Amino acid sequence: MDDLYREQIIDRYKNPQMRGRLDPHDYTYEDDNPLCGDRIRIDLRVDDEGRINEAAFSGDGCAISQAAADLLTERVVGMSLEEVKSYTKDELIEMLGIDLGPVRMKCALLSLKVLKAGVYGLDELEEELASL
Amino acid sequence: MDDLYREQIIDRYKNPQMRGRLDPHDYTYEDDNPLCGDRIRIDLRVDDEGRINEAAFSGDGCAISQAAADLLTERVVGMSLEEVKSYTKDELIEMLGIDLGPVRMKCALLSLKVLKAGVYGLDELEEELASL
Amino acid sequence: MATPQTNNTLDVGAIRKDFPILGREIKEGVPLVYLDSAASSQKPSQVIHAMSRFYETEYANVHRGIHTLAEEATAAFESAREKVARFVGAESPRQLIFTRNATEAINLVAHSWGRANLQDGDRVLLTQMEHHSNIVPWQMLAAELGFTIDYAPMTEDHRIDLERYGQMLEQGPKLVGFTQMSNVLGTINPVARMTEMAHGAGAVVLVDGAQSVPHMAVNVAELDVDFLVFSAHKMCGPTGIGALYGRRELLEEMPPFMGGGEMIKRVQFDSFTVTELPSKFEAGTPPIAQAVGFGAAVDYISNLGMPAIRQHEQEMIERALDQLEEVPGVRIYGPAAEHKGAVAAFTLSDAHPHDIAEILDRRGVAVRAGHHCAMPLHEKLGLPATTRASFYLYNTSDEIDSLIEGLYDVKKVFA
Amino acid sequence: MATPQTNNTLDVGAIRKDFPILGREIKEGVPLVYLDSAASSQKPSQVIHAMSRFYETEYANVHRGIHTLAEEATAAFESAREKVARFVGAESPRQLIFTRNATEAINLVAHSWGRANLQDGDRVLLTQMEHHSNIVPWQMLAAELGFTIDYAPMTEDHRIDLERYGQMLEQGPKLVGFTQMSNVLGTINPVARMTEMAHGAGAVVLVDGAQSVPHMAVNVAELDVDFLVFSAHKMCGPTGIGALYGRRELLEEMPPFMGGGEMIKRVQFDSFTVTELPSKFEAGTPPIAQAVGFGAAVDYISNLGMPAIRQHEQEMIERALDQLEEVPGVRIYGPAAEHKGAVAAFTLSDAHPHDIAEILDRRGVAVRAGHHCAMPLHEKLGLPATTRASFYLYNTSDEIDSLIEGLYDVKKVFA
Ligand SMILES: Cc1ncc(COP(=O)(O)O)c(C=O)c1O
Ligand SMILES: Cc1ncc(COP(=O)(O)O)c(C=O)c1O
Repeated sequence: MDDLYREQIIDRYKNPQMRGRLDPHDYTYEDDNPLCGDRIRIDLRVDDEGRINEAAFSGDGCAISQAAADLLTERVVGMSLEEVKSYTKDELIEMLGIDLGPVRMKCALLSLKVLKAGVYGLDELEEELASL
Repeated sequence: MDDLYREQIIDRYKNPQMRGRLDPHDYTYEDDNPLCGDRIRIDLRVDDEGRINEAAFSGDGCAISQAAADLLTERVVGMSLEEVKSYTKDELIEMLGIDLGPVRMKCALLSLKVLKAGVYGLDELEEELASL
Repeated sequence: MATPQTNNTLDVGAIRKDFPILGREIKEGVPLVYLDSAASSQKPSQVIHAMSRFYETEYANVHRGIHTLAEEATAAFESAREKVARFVGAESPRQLIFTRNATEAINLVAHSWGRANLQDGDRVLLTQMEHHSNIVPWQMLAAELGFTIDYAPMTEDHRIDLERYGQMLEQGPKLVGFTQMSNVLGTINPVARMTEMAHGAGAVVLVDGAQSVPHMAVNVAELDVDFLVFSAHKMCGPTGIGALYGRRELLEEMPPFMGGGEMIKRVQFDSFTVTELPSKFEAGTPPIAQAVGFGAAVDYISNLGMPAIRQHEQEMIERALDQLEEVPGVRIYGPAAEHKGAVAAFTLSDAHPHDIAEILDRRGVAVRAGHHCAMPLHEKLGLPATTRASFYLYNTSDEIDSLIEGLYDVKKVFA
Repeated sequence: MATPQTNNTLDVGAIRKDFPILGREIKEGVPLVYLDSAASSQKPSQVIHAMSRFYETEYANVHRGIHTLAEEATAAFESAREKVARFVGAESPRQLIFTRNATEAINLVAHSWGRANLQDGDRVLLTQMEHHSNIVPWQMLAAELGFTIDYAPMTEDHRIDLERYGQMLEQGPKLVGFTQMSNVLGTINPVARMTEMAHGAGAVVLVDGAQSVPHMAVNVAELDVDFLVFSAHKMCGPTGIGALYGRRELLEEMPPFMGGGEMIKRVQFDSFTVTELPSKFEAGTPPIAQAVGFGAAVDYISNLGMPAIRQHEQEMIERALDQLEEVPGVRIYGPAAEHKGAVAAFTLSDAHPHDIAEILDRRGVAVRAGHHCAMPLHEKLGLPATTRASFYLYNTSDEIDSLIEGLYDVKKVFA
């Protein structure tokens, strides 16, 4: 009925493909968006060549944040850590295919923030994270 | 040339009649108007019946504050302390015979504040002083 | 100037014309339905123009000037103070200190009264329904001074539990701080009663009036509170100004909060002397035009009449709760309508409050979603977030209908 | 919107039309001659209207809202922050904190940085020409923590004595605070030089830009200062808002100043976590409309060009000093015109400054009289008070003539 809530988002929110935890994992990170309480955790397993071969997310929050997390974790499987580092916020937004105001943007980008913080460690990319 | 600076005020400012100190004295008090730095001290001598028989002021400040102090100290000679207590700000303003905005009002009333504080002691008339 | 009233009920149609923004469309053909007044109210032209006119005709810095503009500006500023002081029943305008907002007013009390009166081993009693503004300043101070903070609990229907409150008072808190109206639950606390009990236990009482002062008659003398804080922006006034009312003796004894111009009597290289109330707590150039706007806001709502405003809001909240309850999946937080102000916080099945707010916005309906600066309360409710619709003197029952229709949109999306 | 400029000089005639109040008469037939901009400047329609328009079309509380108005208001608020940050050359808008005024900004640094970094035995170095706002916060803190405050002296011509300043730096002050322009003497201090020297001695540098930022190009990166404070109301902006610029690392490390909504990431009953810059230092609802006005003010003066403003003011002060010097009995304080801003403080024989200001007011000439919130400086000058005429981008040489004529009135009264 509405651009923002196009089918893909609602569908992913209701029927996530990647929800779960990986234990053990090679990388994990969790963060939240204190503005709304959205919370995302992402776990990754990486093969010997530094390629992600398994990914999962858990957490709760609005449709946008959860659907974005689901789509993103699906997307990164098969990517190298280097590729994850260079994955941009514009790419994520394009994948979501919806128009977002600044507040909902934070919901959409939370999973990317968590993913990058997990892969880089927090300190390294303070500036990049701050802009997410 | 101007209502505020009618002759009496300028004349009193330039040629005060009551300027000086009384030593010893029965009552003395000094205060200032921190907004402008006007400072007034008033000394009183009182006879056996509680009547002021000598008064003097010292200090410095604008024409209004100094002329008002000069006129007021002159006025109180011969008054009983009770009469001083009931002397009102309207009486002082009438004596000055000029029109005053709120800021200059504080200059005009400084001497009355000092006089009353000297006679009552400060605590007793906090409210009355506060409104001066 | 102001809208005339009949029969002590609001002429909402006329009132709405005073608020330019209420004529606005969110997008073409979609008029604004503003149900977010608990976050901040809209402003009538009377208030907006009072400030513009002030800047255009009599602006100058206040207090220290002798020239005509400075005297006029000072008179306008101080007359605004008198209006606001009178509005809450303060004995004297000297007891009414202008701050940036309610939050700063609480911080002022914490820094000044708190630092001088609280120490390790002491207790401060708050409630579980406080806004962060009445929690964090005390937590910051407690971390420094080492006192303990307790939170009086709520009953099942989200009102203050007076029995437990009474028991907690027996522990002898030095300060009791509570909101007169919860910004989430809408709960109106029995301030006079709670204050009497707290005074009986020897505590100083601070009341957060941010949500009550805009919506009902509040009188510090009748309530006998020691401190009351509120913000202009929630009561038809501008941003950038709030107020602290304080009991005279307390304010007199308290050390200053911030230092600078205006709050001193004298400064030397090695020391300074503090000036009198209220300037003692107003360092630097105050929010002058905002005070003028605050005064105009108080005029505006006083003219409508606080009882009429309260009555209108009670009608609104009763109707809103009735209609909300009929929407399947809606769960409302807070007590029954007669115990609350015009604030309805709710959840709707498993739709996230953010999604609800976003979908409502497509219809022009503006509500808040989140923790509403009351995270501990939400933790207590076991919820990360709620959706909150709040009403004020300009809201209509048609707007409640729009809200309800919007909730059916939400249900469709998440069907 | 804004007045177009040619040749980097101000078209003062056109500018004056932007300021409604400048068309005002003080009483019939007596136009306002506003020479009190150092206390507070007047506001152009562009700024007044930006705020009215904001209230009329896109007002809401900021940051936490999802609805359209809240997003628009947040965007307007944050874009204002960007403008103000860029105006003083801050690297990032996150380093620009909105406060009530310059005074609060200094108090913020004192409370937050000061309490965390200063202790008994430490030194803080100020100068003899500071405004109370940059003295009292430090005296208050010193009384609590026990550090020592020193005041760098002036040369005979009322400039900072760099030699003595250098010597005092050898005592190892932890913080050096000084004004970029004295609000009494007009002295413009060599900030870059003084900062370099202070950094060489290991001190953190706070610059009071209340009088400089409105009148000349100020760039924190070029000057390399650690903190810069200023107020909107002195630079064509509204009352109720000021700014603190801070070096990133310092702001990051500093504990919060006030607690409440907006400045937290999370609150629980027993503790809270602070959020990121700049919100960390902005507790409660910020001065939202005032930020919009501040942004519009920065647009207005940037569009005129800070070099053009400075040049106009230099012409004004040169002329004013020349004409003042010719009035028998006038004594001017402060350095020669090339070292100062457009501020002329003077005395006239034994006429008291208050009387001077009052008599000038009869002609519509608005000046300040008193200690101008710089009592220690006046003590140093051996004067209880001075009369101060100050100029801004809208003043004309005719207005200087009115001032001078007014001084001859004064001489007549006190002849
Ligand atoms: C040099 C200086 N510093 C600080 C201030 C304080 O500014 P505000 O009153 O806006 O806080 C002023 C203005 O009075 C000033 O001239
Ligand atoms: C109950 C309550 N207290 C305090 C506040 C803080 O008000 P302000 O942000 O104006 O300081 C609010 C508003 O958000 C509130 O609802």
